[in-house]
Amino acid sequence: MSTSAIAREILIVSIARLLRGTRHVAVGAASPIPAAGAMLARALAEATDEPRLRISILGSVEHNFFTNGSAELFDCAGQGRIDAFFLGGGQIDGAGNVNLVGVGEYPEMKVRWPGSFGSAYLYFTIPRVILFREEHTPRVMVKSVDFISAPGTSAPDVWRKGGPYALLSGRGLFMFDKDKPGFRLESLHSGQTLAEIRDATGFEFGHDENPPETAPPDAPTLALLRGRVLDELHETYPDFAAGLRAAIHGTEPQEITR
Amino acid sequence: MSTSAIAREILIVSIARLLRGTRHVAVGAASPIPAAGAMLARALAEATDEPRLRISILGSVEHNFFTNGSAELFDCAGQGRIDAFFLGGGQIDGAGNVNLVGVGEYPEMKVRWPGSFGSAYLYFTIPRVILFREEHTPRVMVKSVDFISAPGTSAPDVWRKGGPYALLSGRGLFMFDKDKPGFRLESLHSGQTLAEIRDATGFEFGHDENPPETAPPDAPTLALLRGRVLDELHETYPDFAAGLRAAIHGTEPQEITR
Amino acid sequence: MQDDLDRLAAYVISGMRVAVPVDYGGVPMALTRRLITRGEARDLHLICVPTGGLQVDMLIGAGLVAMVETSAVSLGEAGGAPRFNNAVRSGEVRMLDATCPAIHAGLLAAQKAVPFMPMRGLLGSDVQAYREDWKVIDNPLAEDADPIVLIPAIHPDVAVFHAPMADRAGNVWIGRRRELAAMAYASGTTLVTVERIVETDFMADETTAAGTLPALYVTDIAQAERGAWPHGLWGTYDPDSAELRRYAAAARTAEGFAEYMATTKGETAP
Amino acid sequence: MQDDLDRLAAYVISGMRVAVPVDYGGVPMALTRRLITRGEARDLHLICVPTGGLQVDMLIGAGLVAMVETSAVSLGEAGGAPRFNNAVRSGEVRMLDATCPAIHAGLLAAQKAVPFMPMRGLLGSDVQAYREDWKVIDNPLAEDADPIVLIPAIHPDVAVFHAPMADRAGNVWIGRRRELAAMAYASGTTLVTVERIVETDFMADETTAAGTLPALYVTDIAQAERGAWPHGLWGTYDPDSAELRRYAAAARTAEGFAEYMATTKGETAP
Repeated sequence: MSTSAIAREILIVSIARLLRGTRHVAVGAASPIPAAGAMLARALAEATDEPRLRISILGSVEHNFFTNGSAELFDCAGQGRIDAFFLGGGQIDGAGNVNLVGVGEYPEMKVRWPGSFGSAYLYFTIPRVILFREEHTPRVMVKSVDFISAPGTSAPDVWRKGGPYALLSGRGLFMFDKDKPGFRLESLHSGQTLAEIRDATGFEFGHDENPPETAPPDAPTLALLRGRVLDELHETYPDFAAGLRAAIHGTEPQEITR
Repeated sequence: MSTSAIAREILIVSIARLLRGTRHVAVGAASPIPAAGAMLARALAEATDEPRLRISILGSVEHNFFTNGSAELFDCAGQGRIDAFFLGGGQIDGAGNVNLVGVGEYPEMKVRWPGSFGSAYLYFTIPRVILFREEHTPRVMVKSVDFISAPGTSAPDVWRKGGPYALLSGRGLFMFDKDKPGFRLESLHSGQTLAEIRDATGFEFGHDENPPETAPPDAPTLALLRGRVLDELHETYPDFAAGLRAAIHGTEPQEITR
Repeated sequence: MQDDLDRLAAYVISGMRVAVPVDYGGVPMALTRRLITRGEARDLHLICVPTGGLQVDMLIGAGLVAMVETSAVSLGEAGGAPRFNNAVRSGEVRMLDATCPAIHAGLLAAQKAVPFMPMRGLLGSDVQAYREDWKVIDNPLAEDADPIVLIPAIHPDVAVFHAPMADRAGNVWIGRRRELAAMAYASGTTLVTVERIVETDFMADETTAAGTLPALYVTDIAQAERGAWPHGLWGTYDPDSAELRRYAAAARTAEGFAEYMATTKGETAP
Repeated sequence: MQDDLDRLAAYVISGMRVAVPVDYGGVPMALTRRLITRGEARDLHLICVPTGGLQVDMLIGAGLVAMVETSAVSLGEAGGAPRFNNAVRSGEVRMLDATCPAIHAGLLAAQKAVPFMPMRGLLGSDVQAYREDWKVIDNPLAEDADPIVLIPAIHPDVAVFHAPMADRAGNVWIGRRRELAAMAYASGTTLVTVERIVETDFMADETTAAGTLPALYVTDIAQAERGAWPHGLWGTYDPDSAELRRYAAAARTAEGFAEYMATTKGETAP
């Protein structure tokens, strides 16, 4: 068994840190790493007397706090009752714009993705939207998205309670500064260099001269993750939990997708 | 037992006639005579192969077709799914305006009634609104209402799918002509004269030189009313049904309130 | 000694906008009497969803109300609401006369986090004429003239209601009375009294979940048996018509009202 | 021989706006396959509430769809929707790209009989930029500049969905899936397939009534066991992931799709 955190665990721990102090986190349907991060944040909050964290996992029956149909998530977000949410993005640019629609010229795009889902609303309403995409390559992290499903920032007269908070990829963690606007590299995941990350990123971003490595979890946190959190995760994402367990025990390659 | 219809039965039969051809009738909570009229209309429709009439009685558990809270009645009306409804009115004027708020100058009126309820919406949405008020005196049937809870007619550019259809009182039946706009006396209830009705009415109305008497029900209709309809009515309005039964059997005064 | 009802009542502070339910929809009368006994929360702005009854009349009679937004206030079969009618005539409370769907529309706007809801009807009524906060615009999507009323969002500070039961997680069973959920969605704080607290998790079963207001929207809960009395509670008990009539008769005068309130203890009612 | 599914399918006529549910919300796949077999209703305008899946992909693959209004179309875990993606790239179907709450808002406007619903967000997105039917106005109730988007009412001609059960009176059990009720409220015609028809009256009991779409809104019902297959039906059966993957692989080409459709009979599925 690996005694230090593996790459996926670093992502989970990073997410848990970003969720610190939140009361209600919503997670998309097929998002096991964000869900695991939220579960770890909940376990840590309970251990430290912080307010209990509520986790809504869309499409899950156990983690469903809604009874008013599929519009309730959006109503709930609009009411300010959801503090954090995750968005992916076929393309993400340096202004925090997200593209979930496709590549090329709209509407007859050369690559068509599913569509914008609720992003064009949730990005405006949820204070901490965490952009999470493991693949960190120039085709994902682009200079300018081909289609803005949801814009990173808005003019001052536009009603906006939320927006991008951080960008977490397989290479590093960036925080978003809406006044600039732009991303600033907070830390590099183990094994990454600044030069590599720059080459993989189509947009400019701020950074220290020698950005730190993403901090690994301390021993109690890692134990919590590998114990209670993995058990909880298993109920909703059995395949992912089993795979993560195998990776921790060194029975499968540890490298995450880039 | 009275073999001819008593006054309250004439009202019920008149309402049933006004509801002919409707599919869904909504009735207010404390409205036994409109409810009885609707039940009679339903029984008559069934006997003649007309489409089944649905009756929603507000506040009733048995006659409730709604599951979406107290807003659903209004949504349902807006969607065009309710064909007929009843409105009372502390004051009703010749333009079909209805006042449910009070007498005198708003807001510190010398007489305050409960308020407008849903009238300011339902009067615009339900095609056949039947104004029903047994008391027919100059203080109810006024020249001009002190407060318009809901107007009888609207300018041509105003969205309006419904409005006053008829006015039924203890003295007679009037039909509303929105093009005029105004009421026309259709028939006098038994024992009423045109002169009496004019004296009791604060507004001008159209009429024939010798208006007919409100037609009594034929024998099968009266039998249906005194049989099945009275039984159905008993489930929702036991006190009213018992009183009506007693009146039919001549064990209490037959006169209705004027 | 401070009990659960006191804990709930303490959330209500002078000047707050308080959403209250229709008389057959779960009126928190035990909590209402407690608010009156405490007498601390004054100048309340009541929002009746969409009409009011005994609760509103009592709070007005006790002098705790500055403003009432409602489509109607009455005691139903027991007649007009005497303290309400008196307070309106004397100008003691300010009225925002509405119509039922306009109140629902205002709450819906808050639920949807939008500043207004458009609404049909209303035009040409004095209900609309006297509401300076409502605005008539020309429908921006229509080619021809098409006036329509915009109802501003109603954001109650607190919603209060009584329900048959809650579970240990704080989920509340509301059945078909979805306007109670609408009140909670729109409000910053939601206080619920219930007949009983049960061990079953309402959210764990699709059948009960369908009629449940999730704990997410519920700030605090207190048990109050027969907590809607003398109003009824759907599916649980009927209104006490005799008591409503007794109140209606007593409350015709301020003295009669005071006497009634001093001698009637709701919490220990049958 | 004409059966119940044919009777339902016959309500759907070329050019109609058809509201369809999200892939976990009760997708009427048996009815969808029947529409495809019949092939009579063409040039359909699909409205996904709020996203689409296999049903949308199949109807597009069968050439029955002219326009899709949706927040997304995908096969979930099985990947992208191949016939949809292909049709969009080739311009074969016209897209009205939306975002989930905008579709809910349009249906809500129809439910409320208003011409539009205001909605926050959207501004500065290309979702909004490409929607000529949406209109940005300055909030008429605000003192300062406050742009807001108006979403026009969506009035589907017909709503179709699959549910666990209906009763003899035509009431349909929808549980928490209230977007199915929203679809029905907004639509002129509502067609429902169900796993089974039961003798209990859902409206007679407060517990079941809370999760019931009343018969008032339901035009016609047909029984179709496993009628959502290979999608799942909440509380009843899980999605058939293997079958969804099999479809996803087959439908990468028009020929593969045709072959799949010719050899897969949903109604006799396990």
